[in-house]
Amino acid sequence: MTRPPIPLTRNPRPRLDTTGLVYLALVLLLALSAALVAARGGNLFTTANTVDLFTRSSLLGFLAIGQTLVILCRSLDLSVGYVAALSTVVAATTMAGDPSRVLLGVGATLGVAGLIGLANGLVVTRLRVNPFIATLGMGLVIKGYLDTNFQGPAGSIPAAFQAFGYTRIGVLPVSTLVMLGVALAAVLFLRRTRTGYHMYAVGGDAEVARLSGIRSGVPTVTAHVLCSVTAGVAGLLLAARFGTGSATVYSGGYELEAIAAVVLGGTYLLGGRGGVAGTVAGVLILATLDTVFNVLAVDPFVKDVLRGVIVIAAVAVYARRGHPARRVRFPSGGTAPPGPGPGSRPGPDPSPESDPDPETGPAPQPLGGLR
Amino acid sequence: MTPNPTQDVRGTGDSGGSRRSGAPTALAALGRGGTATVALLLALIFVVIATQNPSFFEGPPLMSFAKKAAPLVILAIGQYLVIVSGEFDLSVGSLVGAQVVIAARLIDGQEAMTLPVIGLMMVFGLVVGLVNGLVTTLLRVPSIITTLGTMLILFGAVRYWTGGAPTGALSESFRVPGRHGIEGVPFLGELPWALVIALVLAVGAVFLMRSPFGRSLVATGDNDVAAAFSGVRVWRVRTMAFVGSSLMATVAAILIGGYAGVTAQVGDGLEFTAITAVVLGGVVLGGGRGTVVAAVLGALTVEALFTLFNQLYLPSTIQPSVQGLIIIAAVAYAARRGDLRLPERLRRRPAHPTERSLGTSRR
Amino acid sequence: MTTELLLRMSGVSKSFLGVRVLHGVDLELHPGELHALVGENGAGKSTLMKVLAGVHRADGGTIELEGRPVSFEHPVQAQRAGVTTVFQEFNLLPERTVAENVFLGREIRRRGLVDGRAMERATAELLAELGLEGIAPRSRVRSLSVAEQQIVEIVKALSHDARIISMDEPTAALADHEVEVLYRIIGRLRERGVAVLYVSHRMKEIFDLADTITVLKDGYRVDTVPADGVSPSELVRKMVGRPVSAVFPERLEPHGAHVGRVRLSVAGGGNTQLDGIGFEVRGGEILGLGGLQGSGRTEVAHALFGVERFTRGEVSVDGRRVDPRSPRQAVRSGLVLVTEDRKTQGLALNQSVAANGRLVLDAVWPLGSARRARRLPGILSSVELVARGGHGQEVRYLSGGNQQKVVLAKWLATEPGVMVLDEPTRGIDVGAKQAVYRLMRELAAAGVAIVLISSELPELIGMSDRLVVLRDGRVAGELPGGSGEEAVMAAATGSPHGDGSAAHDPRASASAGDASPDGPSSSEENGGGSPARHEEAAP
Amino acid sequence: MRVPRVLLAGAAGLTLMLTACTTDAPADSPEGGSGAELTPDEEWFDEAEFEAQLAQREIPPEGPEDQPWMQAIEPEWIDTSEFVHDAPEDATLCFSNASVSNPWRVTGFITMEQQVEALQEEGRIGEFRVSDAADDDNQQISDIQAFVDSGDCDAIIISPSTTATLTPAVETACESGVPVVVFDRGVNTDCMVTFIHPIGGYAYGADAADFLVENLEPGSTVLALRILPGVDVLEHRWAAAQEIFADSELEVLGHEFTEGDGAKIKDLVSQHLQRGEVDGIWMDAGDGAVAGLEAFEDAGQPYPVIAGEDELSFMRKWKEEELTAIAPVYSNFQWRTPILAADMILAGEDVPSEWVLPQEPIREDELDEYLERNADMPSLHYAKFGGEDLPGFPEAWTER
Repeated sequence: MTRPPIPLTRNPRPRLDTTGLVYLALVLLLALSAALVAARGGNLFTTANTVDLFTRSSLLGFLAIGQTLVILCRSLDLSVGYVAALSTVVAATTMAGDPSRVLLGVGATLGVAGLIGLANGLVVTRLRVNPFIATLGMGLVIKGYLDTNFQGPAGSIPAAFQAFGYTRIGVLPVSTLVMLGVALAAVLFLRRTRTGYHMYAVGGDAEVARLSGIRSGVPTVTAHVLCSVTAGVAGLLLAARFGTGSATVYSGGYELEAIAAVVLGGTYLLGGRGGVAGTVAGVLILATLDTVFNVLAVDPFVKDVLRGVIVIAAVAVYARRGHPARRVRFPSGGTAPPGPGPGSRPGPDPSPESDPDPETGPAPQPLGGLR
Repeated sequence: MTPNPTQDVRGTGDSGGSRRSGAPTALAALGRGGTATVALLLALIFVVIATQNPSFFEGPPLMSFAKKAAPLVILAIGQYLVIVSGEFDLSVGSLVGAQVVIAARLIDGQEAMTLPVIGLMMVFGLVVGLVNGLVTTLLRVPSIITTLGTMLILFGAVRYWTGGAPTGALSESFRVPGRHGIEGVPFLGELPWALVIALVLAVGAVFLMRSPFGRSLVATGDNDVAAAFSGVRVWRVRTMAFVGSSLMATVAAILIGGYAGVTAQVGDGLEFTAITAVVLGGVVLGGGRGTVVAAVLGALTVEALFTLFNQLYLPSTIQPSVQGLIIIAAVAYAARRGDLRLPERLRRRPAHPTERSLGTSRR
Repeated sequence: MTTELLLRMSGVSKSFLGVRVLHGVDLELHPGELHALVGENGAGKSTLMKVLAGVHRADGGTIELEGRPVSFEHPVQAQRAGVTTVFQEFNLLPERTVAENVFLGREIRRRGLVDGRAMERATAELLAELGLEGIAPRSRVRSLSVAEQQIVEIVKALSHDARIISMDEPTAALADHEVEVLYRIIGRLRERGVAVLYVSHRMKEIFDLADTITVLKDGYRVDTVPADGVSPSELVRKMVGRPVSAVFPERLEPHGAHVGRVRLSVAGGGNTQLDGIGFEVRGGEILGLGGLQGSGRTEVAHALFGVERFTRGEVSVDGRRVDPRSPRQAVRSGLVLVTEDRKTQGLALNQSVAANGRLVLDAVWPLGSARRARRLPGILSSVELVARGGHGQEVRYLSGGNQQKVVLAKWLATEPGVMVLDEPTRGIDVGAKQAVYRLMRELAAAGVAIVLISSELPELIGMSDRLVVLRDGRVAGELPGGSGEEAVMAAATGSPHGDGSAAHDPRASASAGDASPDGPSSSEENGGGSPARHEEAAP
Repeated sequence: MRVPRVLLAGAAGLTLMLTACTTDAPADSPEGGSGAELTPDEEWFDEAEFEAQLAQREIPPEGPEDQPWMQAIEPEWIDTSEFVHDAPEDATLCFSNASVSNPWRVTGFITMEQQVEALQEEGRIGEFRVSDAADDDNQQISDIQAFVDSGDCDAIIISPSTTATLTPAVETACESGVPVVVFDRGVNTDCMVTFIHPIGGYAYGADAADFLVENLEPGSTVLALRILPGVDVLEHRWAAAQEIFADSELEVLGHEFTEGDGAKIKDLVSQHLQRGEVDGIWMDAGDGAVAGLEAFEDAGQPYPVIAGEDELSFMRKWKEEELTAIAPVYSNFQWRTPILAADMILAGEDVPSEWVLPQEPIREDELDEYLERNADMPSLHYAKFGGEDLPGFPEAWTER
């Protein structure tokens, strides 16, 4: 038996990472949808449909981008829908229809949202409350506040700011551009700041992060603050579109949809893996589905069914791909055991775990196995 | 899978000093799983209710409370099974709604259909539980996503089937378990069937948790790798837990439908109430800790809290806020006390060959 | 080697939970020196390294770095001072790239932003300095081999501009040819004036590399000697400090019905990690399964236990062909595995002693578990379990040794015919070790067939009646009980017998050992093991 | 671990203050399960509108008597000739629906679809496109925008999910030059060609409250059951009731939000019954009225005087138990009108600029008649759905 001479070199093989896969899925979905719509005698890419698609994606986009950061830190935020609802109210009452108060309104909204995020983050990190409970509880607290104090529309958004909700450049609504801007900022944040790097570390392995001198609270709290702030931006968008503050928008189930978009975008629910680029694709996939359902006039209840099925199926596909890459020391067919033993059964290995993973590299090398 | 907070991981050395010197065993056992805490909280709430409304503890009002609380108790038992095995079930609210609507539509007021339809509901519950369980264990979809998906599917499918609003009607006999009881019991007046059923199920659950299956389930929630190495068929016990949860939701649906009949909103939001109840009982999200009795007490506490809010004439709009604060406070308190600390999740090393393959062992 | 002193540790003491694990240890390091730290497992090597690394704080004693007293409260402080450590467990994020891991926690920034390119460049430079252009700074750690991950750890240490690097068994997971790369890296480090504190069990490496050797035993420093002033056998004597056989209990008079019969036989077993595995174990016999870490010992155990099963070859327990596809099936066939990692694989830490003890019964024989569990109290007392809270105590509050006893009790409750013990004494104190040894002897005497996997050569040799040594997933040789450590190491490393300290090129020796990978023993067993059916009743 | 404890206490205290402080300001909210407050919330009470609606109840509507959906109260006819469509059989009607999330909307939507089919068969309209926003305001804004952008719609019908928030979207639709018809809940603009609605929430709430005042002894107790806060049509009902109860000698025990959930209603009523007598029930919508009544049965107490809705399970219960009851009506037949209005607009016929449909409660004397008319209909169906003359009757409603 001979060994390859230089064990440490390998051919880097181009391989599709998860984000690439999500975008591929998006393209396939678009193609399939276009074909489906065309078969019904329609056109998916009319201005109307395209605008519709983008508009749908911007709101969910804001919420999902923030949620991505939180999930990367191995946390969760179930309060974003409530924060968005509160934000519409704060924005509308602060602006009170006065164009000169737009900046103040935006500032106040994002400030309030940020404070809620701070509270979420501190409850999760300092009080060590499971994020599921912490943010669910926070959501209930906000809901109570809204229900008690705002029965119906509150305040008013000046026309100048309503433009955020309605203006568009070509087929691209301004809100989508802002969403993409926020996404870009988030990507830069994750790729170009230490806190961003540390989010992956804390979510990936808190102990490694700690040993590397990272205070695990900081990235987590930051993620929660940013998540609430993006929820605040979503609230601003809603307020701009409504022209007023609407306390009841929390009933939209945004938080679960945002989590679905994040997971659909290939971010690992237990943290440390994934990114905002994938999330944007996840958002676009959900928005495409909605648009197509709309164009095809699918019953609203069937939409829910299809959404449920698609989210489960997509995550199941990732789960399959996410198999730990086991290095293969001996090909599964096997070097025939010495001597024709009566029980030797060379042949394809039926168990999926031990299938050689074609992505791990060229030909099975007799490198040290995983310990 | 629970998104565990990451900050509780101890040093790599196994000598972090977590040993506690022997507290009196009886006390420790009582406090374990937070049963004492939630019992105390429940007692406190009952005391406040009693001061507000002394007649609350005369038979009938108490029985009426029990009748109302029974479905949540049953849901909490089901949710407990899933949570203690380390997973979530978000689909129970939708399932309750779906079951009531199915019952109304299929029974459509005919007494003769009652039993067959109840049987069918059980089968449906079983199927939903199997799907939740198998998708989570075999396809390795995080349970929060799986059950979120089934929640959407059930919600949409049932409404699609009935055109958006429930149709049909429940039969009188269907409504008996949820609405009526054994008449003429001294002092209590009427002993609601719902209470009887909840008690039977609670006692059954206590015995289940003391059975080999129950112990395997808790061990799986605590450390699924160790459980798998010990011969536990992890996929199987977890799937059974999901089936248990769905069956409990079905029973709860029979009681809720019986209690108040069919309305379009039946079951909305029950999943979160049930999770709240279980967590309030000190059962740890992430699995492996907490008792079924504590979960039942948690459910009673939540219902008592709602009753108290009412007694205090607390505006119904502010109730969610108080509810939110109480659950955060309760979990924070539990996390602060050592005995309820989240299980010390050992570092998962993806590089370790056995962890993955066994942790999700699927034969 | 310069004479100027880089590090002086003097009188370092450390206790855990009242148990003293370091007693006033002194250690000195000079620039460019390779200082080997040797001793048995549990001698305090790792603790000493962790004190130096700032993971643990010493209870007593001083550490001086270049004459200035220092006290590291956190690994980061140590790293900033130029003292870095490559732990046995990798501290890497598998989902991040090599460069990101190397600079984790102190990312290079330019104008406030992290400069990923600069980090990649710096990583590439570090790799190039070590002559390791093969690893791309942008590849994800997940996609690297264990050896490469080890190298990333070293590069990470280097990137701190380290003046002292401690390495805890860096070759444990490496194959020979990879060890050679490590030699080269260490050579370069020393050229740069870096002092290396090196923990290893492999004599050959120690004598290949070390300038100075410090021997620890039971938390005391026994001696510090120049490497060329001591022979391997002298060194072993210093480490062990007693005749090997004395610490292990005597064999007991066999009395079980199964004594002498073949209870486990494996022939031609293989999967993606293993090939041509063959051996047999008789009732009353303890078979030692030796080999370096990563040689496939644990994989054999897992294959037998149905975790990562054999896809080729055959296994028989008490003469019956078995093909366990899950631990459950293995247990049902009478074969149990005491896993190597107690906490992640052995115990549900939040459950009580009693619950853990009957877990296997509950899982495998749910109907009969109550009846079988009646034996449990007796078993727990026979393993000498000390649990202050009684059997209701949660196992996480037990010491390592007592936890291990719970694991053993859990398996004994199944009355196994074949017991595979993977590192049964790792991380437990001397008293508990003795208890485990005695228990093994008693079980063997009662006719149980035992397979012992251990990294501690004295233990392996002292306890086993026969040794099978693995190398790179194959059987490298079979040795009689009581063989010398050198012989076992030779088989495990593939080097020829004799004095391994000779300035031999490890490459050459490795290929020499490869010439006949499986030796005659395994093919012999292949013929004899499986077809012969012993029509025996189940245990 | 002192810090977290302090933090927790602080956070809890702060949040409680935050949530509680504004409730103290009585001007802001008509809170109080305690029932003391009977001043309608200014935000929701428009005295003039209240008076106007009460008056409209008495005005005989114009239009065919056997087709209440074509009747209009004090219509102001406007010319729609600018919207005439050359080939109405090819005209596309686009309908942005808030949702079909409750039985009232389900019933109405079926009626609407049947009306569409009828007109399509007559060749009076062409395609009918629907988008359903599932109660999501933002979604509905997008839906309307999509209709506008597509340029295919010859008329846009909107049933807004919320009044205020949909205003900008409706304005956008108007600006596109396509005739816009709004019905059910209104919007804060009058840019649409016609706004179709029954008399309104004040009239509904007043019908119910007046009935209770008339049928209960002075000093009797009334419990108000409401669905949700913040929905204008519902808030108007309650505001009108508050106004009327304030002038009466009835004691309002409190008002509770039930989300229309039967279990919650039954529980709340049971609890009130434990604490004392309840003589009357006022509901802002009939959902779960039967569950509320069952609470009385189960507690062994006499049935209250109750104001429910024209939902069939309630009406059947009313008949069975011979209750003293009224079924206020929020005319479900209004779902037909927008289609007919669109048809008229595309034909260039005049339509009322604000099309106020009649809204008459069902009283005891009409109970049998309506029960008979709807004998085949399922529960959770609305008696005044007005689709008896449509071709799909009755299968479309019974077999939904």
